[in-house]
Amino acid sequence: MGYYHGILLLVGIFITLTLSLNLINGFCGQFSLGHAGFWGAGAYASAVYSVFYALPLPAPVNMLIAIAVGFIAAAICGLIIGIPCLRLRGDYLAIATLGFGEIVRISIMNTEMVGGPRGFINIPHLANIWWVFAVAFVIALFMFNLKRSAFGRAIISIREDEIAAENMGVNLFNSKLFSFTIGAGIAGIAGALFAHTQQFLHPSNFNFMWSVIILVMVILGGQGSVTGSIIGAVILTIVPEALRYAGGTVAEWRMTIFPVLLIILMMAKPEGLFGAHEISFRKRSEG
Amino acid sequence: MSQNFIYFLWDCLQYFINGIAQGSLYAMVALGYTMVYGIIRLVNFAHGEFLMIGAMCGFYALRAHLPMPAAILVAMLSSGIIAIAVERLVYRPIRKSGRIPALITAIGTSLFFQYFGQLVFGADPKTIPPFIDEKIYNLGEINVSNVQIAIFCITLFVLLFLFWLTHYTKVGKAMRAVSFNLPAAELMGINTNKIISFTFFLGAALAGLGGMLMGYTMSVEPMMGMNLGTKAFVAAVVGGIGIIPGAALGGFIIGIAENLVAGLYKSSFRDAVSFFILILILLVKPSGILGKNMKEKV
Amino acid sequence: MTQNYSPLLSLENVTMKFGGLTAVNDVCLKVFPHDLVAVIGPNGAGKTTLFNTITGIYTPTTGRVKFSDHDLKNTKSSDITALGIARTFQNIRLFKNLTVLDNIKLAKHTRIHYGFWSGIMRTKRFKAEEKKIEAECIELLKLFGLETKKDFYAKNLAYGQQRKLEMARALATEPKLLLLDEPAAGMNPTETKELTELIHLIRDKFNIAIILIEHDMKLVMEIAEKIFVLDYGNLIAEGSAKEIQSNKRVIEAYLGAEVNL
Amino acid sequence: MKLKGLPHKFLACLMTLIISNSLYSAETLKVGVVSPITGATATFGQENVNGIKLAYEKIKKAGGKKFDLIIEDDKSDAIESTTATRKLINIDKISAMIGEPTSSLALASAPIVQEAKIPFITPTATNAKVTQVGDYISRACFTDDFQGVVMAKFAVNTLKKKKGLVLIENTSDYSKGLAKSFTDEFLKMGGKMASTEELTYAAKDTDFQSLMRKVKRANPDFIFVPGYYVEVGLIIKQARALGINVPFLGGDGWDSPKLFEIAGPAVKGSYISNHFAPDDKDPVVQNFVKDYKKVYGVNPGGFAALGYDALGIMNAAIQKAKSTKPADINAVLVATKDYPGVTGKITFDANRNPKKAAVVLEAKENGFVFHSKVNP
Repeated sequence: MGYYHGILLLVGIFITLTLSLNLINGFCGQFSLGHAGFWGAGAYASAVYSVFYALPLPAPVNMLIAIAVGFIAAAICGLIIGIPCLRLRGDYLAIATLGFGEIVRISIMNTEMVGGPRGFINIPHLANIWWVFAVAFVIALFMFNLKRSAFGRAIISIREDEIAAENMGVNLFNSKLFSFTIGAGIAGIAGALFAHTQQFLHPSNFNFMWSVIILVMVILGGQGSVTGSIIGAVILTIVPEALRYAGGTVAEWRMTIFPVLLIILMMAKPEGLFGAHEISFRKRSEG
Repeated sequence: MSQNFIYFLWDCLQYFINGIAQGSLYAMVALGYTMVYGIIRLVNFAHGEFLMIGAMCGFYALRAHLPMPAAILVAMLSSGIIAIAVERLVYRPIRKSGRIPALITAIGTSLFFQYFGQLVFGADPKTIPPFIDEKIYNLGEINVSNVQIAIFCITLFVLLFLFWLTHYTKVGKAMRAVSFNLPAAELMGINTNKIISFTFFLGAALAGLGGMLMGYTMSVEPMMGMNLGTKAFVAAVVGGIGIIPGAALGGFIIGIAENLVAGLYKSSFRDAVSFFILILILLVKPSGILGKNMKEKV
Repeated sequence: MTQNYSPLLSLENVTMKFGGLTAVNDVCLKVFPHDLVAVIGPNGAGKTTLFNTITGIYTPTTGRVKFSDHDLKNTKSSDITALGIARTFQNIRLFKNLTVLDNIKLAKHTRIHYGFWSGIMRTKRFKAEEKKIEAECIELLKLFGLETKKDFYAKNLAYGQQRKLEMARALATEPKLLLLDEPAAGMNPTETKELTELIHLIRDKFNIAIILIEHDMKLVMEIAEKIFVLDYGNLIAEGSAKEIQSNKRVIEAYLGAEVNL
Repeated sequence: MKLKGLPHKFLACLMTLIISNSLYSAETLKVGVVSPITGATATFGQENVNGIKLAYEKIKKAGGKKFDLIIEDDKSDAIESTTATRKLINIDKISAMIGEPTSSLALASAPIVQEAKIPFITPTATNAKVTQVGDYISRACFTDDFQGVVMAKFAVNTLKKKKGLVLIENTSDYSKGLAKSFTDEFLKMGGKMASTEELTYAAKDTDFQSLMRKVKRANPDFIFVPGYYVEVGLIIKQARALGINVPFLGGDGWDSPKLFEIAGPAVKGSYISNHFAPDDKDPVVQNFVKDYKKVYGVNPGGFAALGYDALGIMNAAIQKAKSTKPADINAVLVATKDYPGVTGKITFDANRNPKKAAVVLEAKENGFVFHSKVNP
């Protein structure tokens, strides 16, 4: 696998991941700092399936099963964490989900079956870049259509004003739990694709830092914007790589430049590049 | 009773004591967290990094042959000054943009200092000697060190000091006013920006102090702030965020629980236990043990 | 006024306490279909709290709220909306970053019957239903003179228009009872006059009951068929505009207040 | 979604534009390095890179075939590590690579290098699985298994102690592997374990009192702690404070001056196995130590020495290879014999693991001194 190929692959996986977090954070307005935990849960669960329990079926069928396993495992995690935690708001939910992400990572580190801290090796190469982008495409379509249906509108209204949303007949808890569970599940799908393209999993990829990076992708693109998420994922996968080429000092300091850019973005455009809008050629009167 | 069971009881007692000592340190860091949250409702993710910078500066002060008390002072001042600078340059401009941008900014600041620290101070862990000569007292099966006792006493002293400050001084009363209602405090003629800066300074100085006291068990390295910071935040939330005695209580609870789990079960679950407690407390009483319930006005 | 049919809404000895504070104390009142009533009282009398207990934001400490035949105890706010109570808020709670049209469409939430996958797959049924809803919403916007603003973000509307939009949104939930919390607040006399007509129109066109909280006594006296007066959480008087104007306790309660009865 | 239709080439062009200055510039031979300069394991990575850079300066002065050295940071992160490796291979077109110093990340990037057929040498990844990835993967250090055997022999034959205890860092494969090979050899040689319970701790633990209580009750003759110096320092310090006075034994993870900063004189009387000893009288070692001190101001540790040797071995292969093709370089590399490194005379076995001597160091008041050499 070439370098560009590798990066393009990551772009695809991060598009799916960013969309999944956008459902929770951008659409529903719930703040999650443990998204890498769902990603990791899906990745490890699907890899466990294809390494230890794979059925004697053709590779694409097994990949579909692996994706389903990743989705279900992560969605169950989302449900387990969502039922108690979604009663919390804002900062509290952020910290609770952060804690959950850490618990997932620590559990992986302590599971010998999946390689513990050494990492999970020899995962079969079931997926490729076409899989990754086909899934990203389907998920993006899903998000677009969700946004334009009654369910999507209900979820978005929660972000805008919980009390008014409830007053419109939106069941707050169910809608929140729905977006949290499905968002987690989609992150699990991204995890399954990640596991079966990289063929190697390491607990360090599912730590807090990566949760933050995914969140920043969502925020950069604009919370609630599907096209924004895609652009956010593309930019934030490519820019840190591009900084490698900026030459001596910059390359050395790229990890300090990234947070500075982030802070500047927050100061200049806290709603992200696109806000909740979609990129479109149709004109919209904005009063 | 079998010998093993007696050992078990002794062990529990020992872990409990160790937990109080460790909890004292968490409490010290949590105090800063809680004060800042109380005053501007910001989860200051960079608080752990203030601690790291303070401890680093203290380390270099010691290396320059300053005596320990002077080094502690250096640590507290440098933490405090960095905190004021961060508040001025980063948090203040973002304050009006809403909570999520503020939280992201805080995370960005935290990451910045971590990587900045790795490049400037080097990634290798540095050791700070204990601030007093360590002596260990054996009481039966229990060991208590004078450092542990001293840390506990210092934390108690800090708590009393903060109580006095917030209740009996002008600046402390102003702090309480700002935390109760910022715009109203402003209308009453309180210079809120000054009070916020002061709160950051005070909180960070305590973190710097905590960083220096930690020398007895931990080494100082640029990434230390993240873990410590989140634990202190957890402690603050568990106790009831924004409430000073709550932070201390939370610190002790987390410290004790961690030591019990690490001692009796597996130390690799040490970090998981604090989050577990957090989730548990938030379920039972979202405002924390000492917190008051608040409902949004409709 | 006596009616021999059953009340739409009835509060039976409703008390609402917050810690030591009693915001609503032992209130009984009945509202019948097609009623247009007002709740008045000085600031802090518990009017909004009363609305909040009716719409399920608070559960009354003691007493019962009944709507038609349903006891609203333990009924979620969202389910109460589905039963047919809608409201506006004192401090306008629009979905500011959504368009005017989306604000109204959202209110149709409980009246939508296509399934989740129908929406995702954009089936015929989804399209038909969305089309129907959109037409209804635009119809409603026309009534409030907002149809030209349908693609504006709610936050970009003028204040008076925001109040109107909130009313339109409440109506879109297809309620049997509409609660209006200070609909005329911040409006100029011309707008208030328009509002008066609008409220009458709404009641007759949609055949619903309306309860309003209002400080503008002129408006209240003009349109309310029955007035309930709250003071410190107690219901101190009820009756027609005339009866209330001459009620001693009411005058006492308002004494020193800026309102001229 | 427009991106799906985006042809591969477009992205490639875009990136080429950004990076054109460094691309395809000249046909010089390139050697890539991936190391954690930031992140959780940066402390190893930074020292490792120091050693590599020192070796590079020396090679440049010596003349012969020239090559460029390209160093990439991987933030101690597996994704970054694989991406950086791909970048080196596809963009920089490296002909040889000095790999990740830690085993887990070396395992992440080794398959990529193997697939591209680029000779890869990791300075310090001691886990046995690394070189099993394929015939292009080799290492400069001995494996964990060997160290365990060395220390077991040392305990039984030199120290004459037969009742041991092992403390394992359960979050580290290195620690577990070392503990296992030590225990196997020790029991085979007639040693006994002082406790049937497996005693473990975790990375970043700071308080070992509970563990030390169990140790004290077991009352062993010596304690083997195959861990890293930060935790080990605290363990020794807290053990001594509780009156545990038996010697501690360890592996190369202890090798840092920080150990003495953390534990102070309590370390005295402990023994470790290591790759090299700075006070080894061998002139190769002495020259290296002198040069290193001149540039960095401190004594080199094992990560620096092995980084230095890794590039040295690779350079020797490059110089001897009949062309600059990676396959030719690898052919020479895997046949490395008697390379005079600062970590001993290095000869690769059939699995590209070096056969070389380990040194046993003894801890004095404020540092390790050379004690003896143990040949394989």
